Amino acid sequence: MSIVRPYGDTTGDGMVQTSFTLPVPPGPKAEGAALQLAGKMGIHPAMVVHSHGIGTGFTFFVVYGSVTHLVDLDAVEVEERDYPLLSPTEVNGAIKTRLHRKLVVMGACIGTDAHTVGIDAILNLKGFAGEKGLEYYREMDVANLGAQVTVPELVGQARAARADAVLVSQVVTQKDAHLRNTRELAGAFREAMGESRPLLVVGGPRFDPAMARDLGVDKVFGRGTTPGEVASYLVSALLPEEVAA
Amino acid sequence: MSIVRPYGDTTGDGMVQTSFTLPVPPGPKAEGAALQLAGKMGIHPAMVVHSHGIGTGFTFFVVYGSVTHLVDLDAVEVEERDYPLLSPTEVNGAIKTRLHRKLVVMGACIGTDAHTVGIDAILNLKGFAGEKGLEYYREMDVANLGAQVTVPELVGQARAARADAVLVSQVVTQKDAHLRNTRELAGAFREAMGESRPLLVVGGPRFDPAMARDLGVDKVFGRGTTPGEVASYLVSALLPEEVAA
Amino acid sequence: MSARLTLDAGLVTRARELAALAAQPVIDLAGQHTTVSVERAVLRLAGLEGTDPVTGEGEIPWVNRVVDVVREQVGLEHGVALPVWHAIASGGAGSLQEVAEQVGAGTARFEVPTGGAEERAREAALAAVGAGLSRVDGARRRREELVATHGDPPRRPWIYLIVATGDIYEDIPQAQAAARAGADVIAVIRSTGQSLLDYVPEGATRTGYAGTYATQENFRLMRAALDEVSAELGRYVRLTNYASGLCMPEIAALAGLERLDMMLNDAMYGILFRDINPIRTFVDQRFSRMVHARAGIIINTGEDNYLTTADAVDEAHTVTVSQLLNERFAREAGLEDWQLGLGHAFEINPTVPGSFRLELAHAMLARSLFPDAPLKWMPPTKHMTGDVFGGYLLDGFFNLAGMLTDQSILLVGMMTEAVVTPWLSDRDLALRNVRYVLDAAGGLGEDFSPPPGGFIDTRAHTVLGEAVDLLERITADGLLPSIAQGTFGITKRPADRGKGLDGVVVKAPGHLDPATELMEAAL
Amino acid sequence: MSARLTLDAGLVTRARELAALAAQPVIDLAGQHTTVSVERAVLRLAGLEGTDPVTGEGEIPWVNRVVDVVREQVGLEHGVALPVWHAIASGGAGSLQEVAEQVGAGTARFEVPTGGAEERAREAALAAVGAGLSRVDGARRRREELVATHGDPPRRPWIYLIVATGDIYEDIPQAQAAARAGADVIAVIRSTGQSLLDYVPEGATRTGYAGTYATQENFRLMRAALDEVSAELGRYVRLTNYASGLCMPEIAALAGLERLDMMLNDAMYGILFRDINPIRTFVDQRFSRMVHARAGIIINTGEDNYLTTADAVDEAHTVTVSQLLNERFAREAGLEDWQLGLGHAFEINPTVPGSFRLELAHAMLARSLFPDAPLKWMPPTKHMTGDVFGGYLLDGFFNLAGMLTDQSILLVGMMTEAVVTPWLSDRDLALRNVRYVLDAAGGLGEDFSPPPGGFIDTRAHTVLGEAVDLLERITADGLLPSIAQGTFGITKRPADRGKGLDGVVVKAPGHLDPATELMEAAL
Ligand code: B12
Ligand code: B12
Ligand SMILES: Cc1ncc(COP(=O)(O)O)c(C=O)c1O
Ligand SMILES: Cc1ncc(COP(=O)(O)O)c(C=O)c1O
Repeated sequence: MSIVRPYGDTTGDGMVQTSFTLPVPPGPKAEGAALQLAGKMGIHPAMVVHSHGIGTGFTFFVVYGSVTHLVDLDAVEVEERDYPLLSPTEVNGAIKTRLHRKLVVMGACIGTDAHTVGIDAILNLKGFAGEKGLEYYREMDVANLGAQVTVPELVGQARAARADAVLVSQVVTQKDAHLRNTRELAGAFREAMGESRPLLVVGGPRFDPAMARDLGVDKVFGRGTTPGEVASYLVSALLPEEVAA
Repeated sequence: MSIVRPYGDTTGDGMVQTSFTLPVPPGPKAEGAALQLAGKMGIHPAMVVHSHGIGTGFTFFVVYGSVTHLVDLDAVEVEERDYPLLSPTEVNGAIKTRLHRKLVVMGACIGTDAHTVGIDAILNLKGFAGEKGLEYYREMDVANLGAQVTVPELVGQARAARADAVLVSQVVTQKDAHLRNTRELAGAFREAMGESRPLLVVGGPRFDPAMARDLGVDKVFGRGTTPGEVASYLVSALLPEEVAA
Repeated sequence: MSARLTLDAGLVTRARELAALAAQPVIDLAGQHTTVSVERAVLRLAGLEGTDPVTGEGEIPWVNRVVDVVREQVGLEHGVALPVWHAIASGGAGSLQEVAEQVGAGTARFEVPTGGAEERAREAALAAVGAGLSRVDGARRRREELVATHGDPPRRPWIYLIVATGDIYEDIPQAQAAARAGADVIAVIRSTGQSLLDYVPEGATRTGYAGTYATQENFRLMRAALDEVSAELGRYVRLTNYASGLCMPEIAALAGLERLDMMLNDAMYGILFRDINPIRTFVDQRFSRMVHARAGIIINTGEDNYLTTADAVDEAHTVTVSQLLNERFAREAGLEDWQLGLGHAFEINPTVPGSFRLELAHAMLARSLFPDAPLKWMPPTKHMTGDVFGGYLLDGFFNLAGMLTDQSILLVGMMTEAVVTPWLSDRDLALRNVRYVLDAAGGLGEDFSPPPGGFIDTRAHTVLGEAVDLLERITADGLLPSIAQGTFGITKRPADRGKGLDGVVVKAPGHLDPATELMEAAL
Repeated sequence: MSARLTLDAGLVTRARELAALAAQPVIDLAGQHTTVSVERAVLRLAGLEGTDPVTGEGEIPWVNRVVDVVREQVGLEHGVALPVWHAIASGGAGSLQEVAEQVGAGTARFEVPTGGAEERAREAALAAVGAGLSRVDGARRRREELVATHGDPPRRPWIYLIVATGDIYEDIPQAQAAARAGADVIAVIRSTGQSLLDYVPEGATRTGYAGTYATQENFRLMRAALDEVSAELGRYVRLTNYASGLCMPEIAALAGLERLDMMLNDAMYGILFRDINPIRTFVDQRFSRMVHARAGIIINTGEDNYLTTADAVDEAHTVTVSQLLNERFAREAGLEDWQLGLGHAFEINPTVPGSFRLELAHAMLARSLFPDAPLKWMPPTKHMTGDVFGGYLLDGFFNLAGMLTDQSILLVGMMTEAVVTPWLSDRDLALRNVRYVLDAAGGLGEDFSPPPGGFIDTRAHTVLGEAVDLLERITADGLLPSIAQGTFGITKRPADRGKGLDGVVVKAPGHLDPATELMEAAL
């Protein structure tokens, strides 16, 4: 069946939990406002099961109830992995036989973001979730520029190193910093190198993988990405089998 | 200003948290389904910040994001207290001077509901939240029939005692038991006593006080009700000042 | 063991002496009476199943019909066994089933046999009920085998979870999911109305409110589902239900037959929280406990409930008194210490300063007073609110206290306690909570040692002292009058009131209850 | 106190000796260098405020412009003070402000005075900077008065909360709300970019990302708001910011002037987590710590950060080593023990068996090794996930561990750690969490006594032993090479790389830093 609803304790009951703060003092009026919002969210009937004032001008609510919405599974658009997962040996083999030189990969955190643990997880030998990072791949030439690299600096280094792929991490998302920075990245590479720009890959825990086109990059990876996925993607995007055949 | 939005950390940011379970196995498709639902709830952009499988066929999600809805405080309908809060002395005084006999109050839990703590909080001497219960009111004649009283039994007893008001508690709400039972109560009293039926008051933690008319009773009290509120309401509903004047 | 306090031995001895004194008059009373449900349980053990297709929309079990008609025709003072097996032994009916059908058809004529006829009826009844008890014994042996095969949970406390959709077919996958996620014991709560039904519903049911009907078929279906998942997990997952309410003896019998593993079964819960007549309750209690003893079932008593109506600090000693009484009643009925899942609960108002340490004190008192009982510890319910975040935290501290004080069975709290009967996800989150606590803090007992004379030790002794004082008063006043005065759960229940009183019958000399007779003989 | 372990005294002594040995070369290095930021801090203490309205869109402070031009014209080897006050003393400019304006107009001509001119410039510089230090002293006295008037928090640990909207005018009401709800210390986190700015922004700011700019005006506004709420609450609410990044010395000076109460200030954080050049960092460090010592500010060190990049179990000893180094550097700069808010954190993967007991062991080691330091304990961050329920529980256990092990300052964890910078409601819920734990379990220390030789004691000694071993290696290899090898936070930082290196200058003989001179004289 392609239509489902949230499940509390019975199929089809539609039950959800939600919490939020409204900038109104606590009281019956605030509860009414919370119910109004819950109603607009499609929760019907809604129960305000808890509320308490925060300071004098705010009220926090917990609401339970049944949403009237249906979820149509057929309409779900998923960024399904459209490339095969390869082992490190297969990745190395593909690069060797199809490219005949090392694949040059450059990584960085751009903007003022100093969170390197994510990009390190993808690049460093140590890797992530039991998979070795890209530095482990014999046929890759990996440079990790670290954090707080400016976009112009990154473009310059990528050009100098003739990078095949540039991997950028963005973890801070407040005020959509990650989206802004990614767009700036894409624009700068387009402007500086046009068609000959390297493959642009961004990643970070709060990205929606479906946004690549919108952001002007080739691929977006989200939370929990493993190095093997990234390596496999690089092979499929840069060295498609047909080319080698 | 009468238009507000939920508040995360900045005025107008609209941020809310929600969690729910969908009857689909964990994976990208499930996350897509969760995002679809969040979108239908008006959360845009929505982030699935957590998901985990429950058994094989279900996935639990935590979603954060900004709702596009506006809350119009002017449109909030509140069951505002439309009677003055009286002290026990004032209540006793009003009954004495306006009724010239004791006010007869009968309380019970009906149906299969055995939760008496709520009705006891209203009726018993001990009371609730520092306020004494109705038994403390010298001018009231209170009978608490306890739990699991059938509606016919209650009608019979109320008629025999010539109750002025019947107070009924309903705590169990699964499958809307409280609403069904309340409607049955109202119907039975109407049928048995017509216009001369006692004042019907129901209460319980999951009732929406705005539902009285819909349920066919005179008044509905929700979570956190205090005995003083109930006593004050009884005076205003049964012994309005004008009548005495 | 750090979770034990060194209690004042004199006080402990005195407490048990007083409990025995207080219980004795009620035990005597139980011996002098029978009830409709005890009599129906006898027929159930003898194998009578099914409902009268005609009476009451086909919902009334044959056991009810037979007992009612026997009572009408000859009274119940001699029990149902003699008239019924006299009918069979004298050739009036070919089988128990046929007796029932005659009742249905209105052709049954019962009489109380005497002399040789009485002896024959008696033999036949004992044989028939003995066969049922053998099935109970078989179920017990089967449990022992399965535990040997699959193994017990790897650690204490056992994790106990509630399922309560009202629909056995929604309950089953939820129970299996809970077991896979770490539950050691599954309890199927009953529909709100069932405890006051004076019959046990039949068949697989899907229409309970806030709980699922306890029926023999539901027992069977759920036990089979848990056997399946036990094999899958390599850990025997236990099943619990409620031997409580007006049909307590029958449900106990069905639990024994269908291999339930634990049963909620309390000496006073029905009186206090269901307004069931005290004498009816004590009579039904004794029978049901004998069945549980025989079936190797662990009982769970209900002291936790007192703290939902009374204050958990002020009335802590009433829990201790009730545990001592439950222990006495249980031992008298043949239950062994390993079967005494005495109840208590984490119900102190969390805003009381030092509430967590008070909880530890109360939990350690119970642990130290009943060192060999598989204590069952209940989570916060009364002070849970719609603040599900705060509730999740409180449940975590409950889990911690349970682990630190070495409780045996931990009923896992739900963050939505004040909101809804548990959702699938609530149960899953609750199990994650308890898993974190047990994994992260397991072994913390090594570092936990409340000093003699310290806050915890002092508080535990205060409660024990208050319990002894209360027991003195109860032995003086009598247990039934004490219950009438609101001693437990601040709920007053006079002995001559309450539901089900009309089902109580004073036994005549020569009354036969073959089940009790066989069970007592085997003790 | 149960929260103290009896540590092997030999190991403890050896650890401190080694830390002193390891620190000495770096302290010597700090004495031999100055930095642009140290020089700017001198001008700030002397009262130079404001920005050049022309250069860089009006954002560049005068202190930067003056130091840059001095450096261009005469180099910084002698410090900025001699050339600047020579200009004033020799009548080239009427005031410090006028010097700045001449720099702005391009008319300033600096020279390094000698002989009598040098002596006059020196006197003038000492007088001007001395006036600034008197303002710092005044702020310190004012704090002491206010603490005396309003009182300190009624109990330990102090509750420390973060505010970080990016907009000082949203921060203020949120900070006040947090204080009303129980926060004892408010930290305003800085915007992501600030630490790498080589100047301190000016004015009230509303545009930070994931944090609010540290400016003198923002400091002033927030301190005033907290003074207001302190008076309302009858409890002095402390304010914290970050003396960190390329402007560490200047921010320390501003904090001293504006009566901030605590400052994040770590000997190695900038090196490891902002890739700031190690020598720049150690030079800036020493200056900023002297200012903090003078200002009566409690510093908070950043060992917690190591456990976000390195494993909290494997690398626990690196935290201890860093604490010992931070202690040594701090004492050398004149800080007293009550000012050493040494950092550590609850960052063990919660799925590691016994994780909670390991946390207790690490926390007790720190507590026992630094008995008089106001230890600052950081909540779980790395293993927080979007499961906000689980996160809320984990934060509760963090709070419990903090209380049990007698930590001094508790940075309260947020359930949304992995999701967003804290919402108003997150902070409120976090305070409810800590309040529950402190109220409900306060005093539990009485019952908590890890036995000698037990799991906790053994683990603490293991970590201490590993720390001593590592210190042996560091004294052998040198601290700078050890940092280059990735000893801390598994992050490698060579001494000749990193940001801000071009701002480091070797001092010439006769270099004048009037601030350091005055502060050292007063020690
Ligand atoms: C560790 C950490 C730090 C460390 C960083 C150390 C370092 N060298 O990286 C320190 C302590 C220094 C730090 C500092 C700050 N932090 Co921080 N920090 C975290 C923390 C606890 C964990 C992040 C992490 O390491 N995750 C583990 C890695 C493996 O996961 P990941 O990054 O998601 O990466 C995975 C995927 O996303 C993906 N991926 C990521 N990048 C890329 C790139 C490519 C190309 C690909 C293919 C894949 C990929 O693959 C990885 C493996 O699966 C988070 C909270 C949390 N629990 O998430 C906060 C957090 C990220 N920090 C935060 C903030 C605000 C800060 C500060 C700005 C605070 C301040 N104002 O001082 C500072 C300053 C940092 C700065 N200038 O950016 C916020 C961000 C809020 C937001 N959503 O905008 C968070 C969420 C905490 C919070 N709730 O406030 N932080
Ligand atoms: C105490 C309690 C019990 C006690 C009841 C003892 C007794 N004598 O009342 C015991 C242990 C016996 C019990 C049993 C059961 N309980 Co119960 N119980 C609770 C508990 C923990 C607290 C309820 C309470 O006492 N609140 C305190 C009182 C003061 O608050 P209140 O009822 O809201 O009353 C206030 C207002 O609502 C109002 N009010 C209430 N009534 C009235 C009436 C009038 C006229 C007026 C004016 C005002 C008014 O004024 C009161 C004061 O402010 C709640 C969980 C929770 N934390 O809420 C579950 C809960 C109510 N129980 C529940 C269930 C399912 C059961 C059982 C059915 C479980 C089972 N299948 O065995 C049984 C059977 C009971 C039955 N047949 O009804 C569910 C109900 C789920 C739902 N929403 O449908 C809850 C929510 C727990 C859960 N999450 O599963 N329970
Ligand atoms: C001992 C005991 N029996 C029975 C029940 C359940 O009630 P009922 O008899 O209504 O199923 C409880 C409640 O949890 C209980 O504690
Ligand atoms: C010691 C120390 N300094 C500074 C910071 C903040 O970083 P930034 O310098 O980027 O403001 C932290 C992070 O929390 C820290 O621990």
